[in-house]
Amino acid sequence: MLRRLFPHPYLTLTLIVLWFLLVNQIKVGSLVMAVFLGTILPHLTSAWWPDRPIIRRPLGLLAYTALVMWDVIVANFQVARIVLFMPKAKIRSAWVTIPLDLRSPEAISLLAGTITMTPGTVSSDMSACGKALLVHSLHAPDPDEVRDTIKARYEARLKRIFE
Amino acid sequence: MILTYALIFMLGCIGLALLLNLVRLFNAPTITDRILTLDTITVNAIALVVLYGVWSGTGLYLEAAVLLALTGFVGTVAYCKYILRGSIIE
Amino acid sequence: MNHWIIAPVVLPSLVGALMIITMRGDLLLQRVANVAAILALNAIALALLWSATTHGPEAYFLGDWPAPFGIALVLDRLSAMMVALLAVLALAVVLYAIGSGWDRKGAHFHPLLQFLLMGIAGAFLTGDAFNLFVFFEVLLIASYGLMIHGGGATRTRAGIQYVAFNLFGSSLFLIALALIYGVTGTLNMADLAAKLPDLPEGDTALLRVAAVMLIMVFAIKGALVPLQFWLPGTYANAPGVVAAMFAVMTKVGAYAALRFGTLVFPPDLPATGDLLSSLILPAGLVTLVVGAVGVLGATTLPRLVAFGGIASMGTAFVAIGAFTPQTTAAALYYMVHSTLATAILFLVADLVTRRRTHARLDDTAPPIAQAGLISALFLAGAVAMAGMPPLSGFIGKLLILDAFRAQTALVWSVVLGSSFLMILGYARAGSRLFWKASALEAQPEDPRADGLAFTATFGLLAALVALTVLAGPITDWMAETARTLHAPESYIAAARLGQEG
Amino acid sequence: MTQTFELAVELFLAAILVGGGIFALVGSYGLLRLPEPMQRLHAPTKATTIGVGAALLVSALDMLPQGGGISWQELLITIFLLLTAPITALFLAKTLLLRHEDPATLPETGTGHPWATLGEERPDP
Amino acid sequence: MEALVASAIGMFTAVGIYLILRLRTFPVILGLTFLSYGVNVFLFTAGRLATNRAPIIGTGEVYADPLPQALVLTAIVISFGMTAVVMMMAIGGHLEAGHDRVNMAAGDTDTAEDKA
Amino acid sequence: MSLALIAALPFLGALLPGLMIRAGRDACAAVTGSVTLLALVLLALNAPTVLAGDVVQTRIEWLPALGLNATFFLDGLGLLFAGMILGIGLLIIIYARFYLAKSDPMGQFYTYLMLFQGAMVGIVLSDNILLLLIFWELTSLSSFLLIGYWKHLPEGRQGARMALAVTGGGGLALIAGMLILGGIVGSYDLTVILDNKELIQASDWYLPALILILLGAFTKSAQFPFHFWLPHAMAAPTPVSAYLHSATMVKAGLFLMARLWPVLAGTPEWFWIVSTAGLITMVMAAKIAFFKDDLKALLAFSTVSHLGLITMLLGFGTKAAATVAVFHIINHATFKAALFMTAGIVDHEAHTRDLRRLGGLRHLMPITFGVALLASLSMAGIPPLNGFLSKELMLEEAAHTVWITPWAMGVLATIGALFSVAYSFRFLAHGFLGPVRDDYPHTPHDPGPGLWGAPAFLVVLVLLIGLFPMVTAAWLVDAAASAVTGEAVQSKITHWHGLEAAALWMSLAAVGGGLMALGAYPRLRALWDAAPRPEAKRIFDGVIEPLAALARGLTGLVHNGSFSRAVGVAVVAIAAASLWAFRGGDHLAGTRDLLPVEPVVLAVWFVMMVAALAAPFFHRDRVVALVLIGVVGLLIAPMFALLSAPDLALTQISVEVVTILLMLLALNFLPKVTPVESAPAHRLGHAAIAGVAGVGVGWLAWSMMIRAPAFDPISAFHLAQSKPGAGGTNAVNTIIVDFRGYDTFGEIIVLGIAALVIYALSETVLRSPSVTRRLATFVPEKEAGDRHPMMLVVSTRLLLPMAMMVGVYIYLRGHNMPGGGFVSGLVFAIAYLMQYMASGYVWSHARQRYDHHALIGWGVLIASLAGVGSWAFGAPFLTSAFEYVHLWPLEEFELATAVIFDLGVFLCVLGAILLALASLSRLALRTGESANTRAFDIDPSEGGR
Ligand code: NA
Ligand code: NA
Repeated sequence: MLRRLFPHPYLTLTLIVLWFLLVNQIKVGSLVMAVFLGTILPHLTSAWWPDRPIIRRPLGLLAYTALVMWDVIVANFQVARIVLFMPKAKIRSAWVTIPLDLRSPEAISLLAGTITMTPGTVSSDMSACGKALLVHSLHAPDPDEVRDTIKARYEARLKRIFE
Repeated sequence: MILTYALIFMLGCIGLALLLNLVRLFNAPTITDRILTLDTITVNAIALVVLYGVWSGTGLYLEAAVLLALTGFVGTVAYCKYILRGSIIE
Repeated sequence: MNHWIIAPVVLPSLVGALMIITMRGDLLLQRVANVAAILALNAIALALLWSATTHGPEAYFLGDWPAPFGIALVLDRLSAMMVALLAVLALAVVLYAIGSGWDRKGAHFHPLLQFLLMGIAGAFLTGDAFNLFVFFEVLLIASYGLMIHGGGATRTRAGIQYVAFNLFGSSLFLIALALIYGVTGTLNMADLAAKLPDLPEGDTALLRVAAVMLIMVFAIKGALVPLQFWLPGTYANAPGVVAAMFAVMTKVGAYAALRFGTLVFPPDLPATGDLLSSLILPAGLVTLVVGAVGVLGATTLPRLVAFGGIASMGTAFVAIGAFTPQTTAAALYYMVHSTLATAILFLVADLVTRRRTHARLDDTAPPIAQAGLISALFLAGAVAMAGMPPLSGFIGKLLILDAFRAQTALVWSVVLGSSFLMILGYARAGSRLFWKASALEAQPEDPRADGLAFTATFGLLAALVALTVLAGPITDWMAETARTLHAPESYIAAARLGQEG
Repeated sequence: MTQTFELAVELFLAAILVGGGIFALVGSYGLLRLPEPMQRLHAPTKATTIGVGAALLVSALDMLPQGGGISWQELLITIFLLLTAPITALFLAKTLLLRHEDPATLPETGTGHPWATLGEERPDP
Repeated sequence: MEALVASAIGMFTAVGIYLILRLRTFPVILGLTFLSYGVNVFLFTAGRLATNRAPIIGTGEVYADPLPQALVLTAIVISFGMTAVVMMMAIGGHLEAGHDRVNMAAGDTDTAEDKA
Repeated sequence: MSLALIAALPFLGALLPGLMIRAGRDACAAVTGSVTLLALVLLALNAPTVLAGDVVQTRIEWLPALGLNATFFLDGLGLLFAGMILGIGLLIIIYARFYLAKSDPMGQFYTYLMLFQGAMVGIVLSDNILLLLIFWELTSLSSFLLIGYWKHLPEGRQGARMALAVTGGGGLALIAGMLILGGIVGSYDLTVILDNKELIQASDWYLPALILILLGAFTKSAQFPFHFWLPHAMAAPTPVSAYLHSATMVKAGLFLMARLWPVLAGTPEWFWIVSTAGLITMVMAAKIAFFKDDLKALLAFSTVSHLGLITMLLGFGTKAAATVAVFHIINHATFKAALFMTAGIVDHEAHTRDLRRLGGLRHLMPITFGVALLASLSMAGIPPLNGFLSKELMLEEAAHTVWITPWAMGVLATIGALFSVAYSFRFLAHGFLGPVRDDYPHTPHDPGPGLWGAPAFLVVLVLLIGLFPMVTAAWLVDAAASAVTGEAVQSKITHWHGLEAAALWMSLAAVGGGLMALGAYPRLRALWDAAPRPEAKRIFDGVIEPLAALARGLTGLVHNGSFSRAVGVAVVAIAAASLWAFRGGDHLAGTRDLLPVEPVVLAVWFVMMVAALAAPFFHRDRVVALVLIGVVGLLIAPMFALLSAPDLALTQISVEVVTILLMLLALNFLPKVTPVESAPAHRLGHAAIAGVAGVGVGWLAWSMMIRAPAFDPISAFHLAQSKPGAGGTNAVNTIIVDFRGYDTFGEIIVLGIAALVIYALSETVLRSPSVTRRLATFVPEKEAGDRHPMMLVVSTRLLLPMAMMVGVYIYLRGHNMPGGGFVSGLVFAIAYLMQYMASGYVWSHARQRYDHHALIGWGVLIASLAGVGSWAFGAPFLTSAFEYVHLWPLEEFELATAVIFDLGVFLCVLGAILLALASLSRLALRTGESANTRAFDIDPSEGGR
């Protein structure tokens, strides 16, 4: 019953929070609306999200987000440096294959997104079996290091959160 | 006051960035570069709208930024999908 | 407030919407609904005609906002007449479409027809310049759908030209409206009429440009030279029954030109003066010639009829362009006549082409089934279009010639010379279609009954006959209508500018 | 709110704006400067996003010095951008892979399957 | 600012017309889109230009003219619908005829390529 | 009333043959004949009054404002003609019954004949010249049908068209002439006009009117130089020729000249034009007739000649001459109708009308010969037959008329008479005399009385009038001539005018000369054949065919199907007219303070301008063109935002992306590049046109912006009433959903219809076999291996509800803040599009719960009902209401009916866009692509978890 009412409870929660962000005010009316939309919209769209993803550690997700945010800001400066000052000839771009241990589509997507948002790397493709990511690194004198960092810093955490 | 100058600075940066985008738009070596430039222009436009909101002291233009973010994404994906598959909805 | 004024707009929109929601898969139901709705439209139109005749102009304030701030519809004799004409034509068209099975050849014929009616009626009734644009668009987009109804390479490609050219025209319309609002700050036509005499000197140039552009827009709709290029391809390639319905669409352009030329930019307005007539009148004459030459030179039957339509628009615009009560009265009569006559000929062309393998005139095809009836209809239609007696075309022509005592030589020689070309053209076409064919071996072909289609065509012919026989009272009525058009005080008063409620 | 706080906030916001402006510029400059198509992909998808992020942050907080509250809608926009930028980059990269990259320069997937973009279409079972 | 807007209107119009004068459907449709940009902005300028005076009651003392804005909204929507239709017709024409030429042969009969 | 009935009877009768033909040919003819007889009887009842010198009138108001009324009058002239038309008509009906073959559709024939008869009767009875015009043109029309009756004969069709062209064209001139005449007098009533001779002849418009009217009369009566059509009209069945070309139609021109004789004749212009034309026609046609081998052609040219004779007499302008003209009209009708019928009998029996193949018929068909003999002797002017009487009178008048020189007229008239004698005798000699031949196509015999009865009756008249003119004809001539001349005429017709009469000698010369000419026929014929002469048909064809070809060429040249031509011409015309209009008015200097420009705005402007300008240069690569248009469209949005139009910015952004998606979808089915097809000069010209348009429109915008509006804009009301009156603080939104909600109502319907049209077209296209073939061979370019990348699908799962939420937000706040149902609908649509893009059409659509059509329908319905609902409160369509509601524990909120209307907008927009895109996507399915059953292609969790 509850499952039918809230096909994606995390989505419902997210939407409620987002509604408050959107209306930018805390009122009873807003809450009523937020709950209403949080209930109705996942329903409306659940047909296109047939399976419910498993999140084992929701709080870990928050911590992961904070980590990524930090990485984003810090690493942006590195990219800025490369773009602005590094001589073109010295830029060592490289393709890196990231073999995946993750299996959940949501987790892999999150990993790929993380890779892209952390500067210097872009997730560019996935293997036709879904078990490897192709990452392009802007400046990677040592491609293996890139792969190891990603697997250790991000994938491992995501694995804990999702699987 | 200082905020105003900073605002002008950033607006100037965005303006300059747009001009750089324009250059890239025309000497783009690949179609991907053109799409990428369009995407960049969209993002710069979002910044512009947001900053204009700050400048004018109203929040009237934030929805425009929301929509730009949403539609910029959809548009860019559609262009790419076209390059990748020909049919964007298949 | 007389809610019936908006009925010609609301009724089709409701019926059209209901057709989409509930009758999408059921052609029979759509047919019944469409005929019923059009019958109702006829009744409403008749009532409105009666009301406009007995009570004079009456406004309908949408949303209860006073003019000029909201949108007002204005029912006057002219708008009532045009709506009635529309309703009559629509009835014939829908019956023909059902009888000939045209409505089966593609999706959504019936709702599109309803929306077309809505658009045209809205354009006739509105008293607001921008709203006129909106309803132009409604009628246009419905017409796009109807034009390409049934598909096929040539029709679709002709449709592209039609749509693209009209989009160009819509852009022009918007520029003109922008100028009008930008200069005057209002969009209500009665309000414009009230304000424009006081327009400051320094703004007249822009207003004149706006007036010219508006007229050009209407000229596109009315296929006035040099904006007529779209018409032959469009009408000749549209399904015959749709082309017949389109006969009234060109009149929307004529109507609008008449409305604006008498209400908003009357000849005595200092800013514009005789601007409109010095454009429309010569253009009308050239249009007439172009149409007549086209009739003589047409290579296919539908194109022949289409050029006949152009010629008739030329004639109508000649009469409209003079902007005197007498010429306007003649124009009104001629507009009604030519709508019916053009429609008849398009239906006849359809009756013919559906029975032949091709529509070319230079290439004889075997005799068609029911040639007798069809050739009689063709004769009647051609007689009407060429302005020969005894049908109303002749009366219309006489009225126009009689009204043009001032510019006799030019107008008369163009009108009569064009008639000559058209007589030649129709005679050639008719003799090739119906006489020459009889020299060939008749093909064993199933005689098509088409009862309803014939009924519809003959119905239109009957309307034409009525227009002829009752020419006296009708022209009296039209003379009075023309008088009120040229003395628009009652129209402006009906708009109750600035008065609440 | 004290004067100092206001000034501090203003200074902070000004710094954010200056930094954001520079990042925005860097993104567009990188798009112009970097020689290889894949390299160019890096600059704008991220640097420019940071620039917008800065603008959004300022917009969210700019009422603080005047005693206003925080505007939260900007956070929503940021979330939108964070959600969408990787997808944009992915698709752009895929177009480059398909059209401009020499498959020989790509590493193996290590799974025995090709990269999805370059592989054969897999018929749906 | 007025000069910028006016020149932009002029540019959109000119580009639009030039593209409309091309011989294939696609550029013609692009041209119509450009033309509608120009025209929509033109209509917008009928209310004259103003910055930071959005016609939201309560956000200021003086407001920009809201009426042309409303009219432009209508115009944008309509031109969108029209563009969609003509686009579909362009596809239909191309698929049926095998080419995407705009011009028809004199007399509206299909050109030789159509038959092929 | 009875006059109107006489005119109407034939028309009513025209309806009967079609109905009666099923009862048989006899019944059909009988009914037709009875109607004619009835009309004749009615006419006869009126005759005593007319002969007593009175005029019978009937008046029915038809179009009094124009002066066109169904007024009829009967005087002597009318009586004469009406009698002739109905009388000979009756004979023709009888004759035709026996003449027409079984295979000829007789009902049709009688219908046409009665139409024609009615038109003729109408002409001669009209008391209104506009009414006369109507009948006049009707004769052209109905004769067109009659001449072309044998549709399978090309000569029939061509002859009919020639006749219509000439007489119809003349009719048009007549219209102008009559209108001028009416204009001079101030009335179109004939009786009034006939009373205004001085007024008319003093008018400056007299000569134009005269020429135009004579053009009508001459063409109808086949006068030089319009004589050429008549012989070609002989392709008609002989009854038609007998009727139209002896007694009736061709006489309509004469009738008209006679009718207007009192007011038009008597001036030098009249004399010179009319008598000259008549004289030339008489002589020339008589000469031609002499050399014609076809019996009917001979008779036709003879008819032309006699018409010329009568015309000439009318042209003299004297009372005496006019009287003779009237007399000859009667005589000609009798003998010529008889002769035509005779020719028809010969044709019917011998299956040829060629004089070279005839001869000797006297022995084979004595009755026919007898009829022919009397009639042709009368035609030759041999005493005592009626033709002789009028010819003598004619010659006498001619002898006394001064035309260039005192004797010229007399000499030429005699020459005419000479040829008349010659061809009449040739008709007899070559047709009937001589030995019986054995090579007739068909051996002829006298037919039954059904065929010879009618001509025999006429010949009896020929004889009787000839013998007893004063008893049989003078009263009618007097009555008619009195009507023509407007004075009482008392004619004295005798056979002998004395030796001093010039006519006697002229006649003798004519007869002698005629016989000599016949004797010298072979030699004259050789001369004739050797002489080059213009062939009328070739000249006519030489004029009309090139005219038609020219028309075809011109039309093809002007309407050549070129779209760019159409637009180019339109742009130039609009620009020129606008410039002209602008220069005709005043535009004073600016009155407004202009806005300053910030550098960043300049940068945005620059990017926008350059991107737009680039489009013409880069447009051949269509994707690039789309990117450019994307840039321009995108940058317009911040410009709207900057210029205080947040609603426009929102709309522009969302419409733009949907447009781009649509175009990308479309481009998939279109060529990817535009080839170079126009020459550089062409492109330069187009650029010039475009440049003019751009500069013009830009200049207009500038001119408008620098000046304040001349009057206070009505939007002041909207701003003032937005909150108190419409219940919303967003004035743009209150205008859209309330003040001008009716516009929006139309607008959403446009959008809805657009989707319906797209759907209908996709249906049609999909059904087309050629399209199916083409789509099946659709080979895309190099393609990526995955269609639905997982990451896109996953992020869409989050973004879809988020976007919808934004859509709801924008919808709800629209009344007070930027937004509203329209943008909201677009946002929802974009959200769905995202879903469609991510997982494909089939997969996503299968999970779509709402039918797109229904969404549109409901949208329109809700918007309509929101409008109609106000009727319940007695308020007009779309009247809104709003109320602030306080509902614990909620804060106070507003309920507005405008929101319901906006819901209609929302649904319609959403449904329209989805339906349009679904239609396009269905095309893609036909390219042979398979449908996916899963949301994304690569599922790493497969077998992994
Ligand atoms: Na609107
Ligand atoms: Na647009």
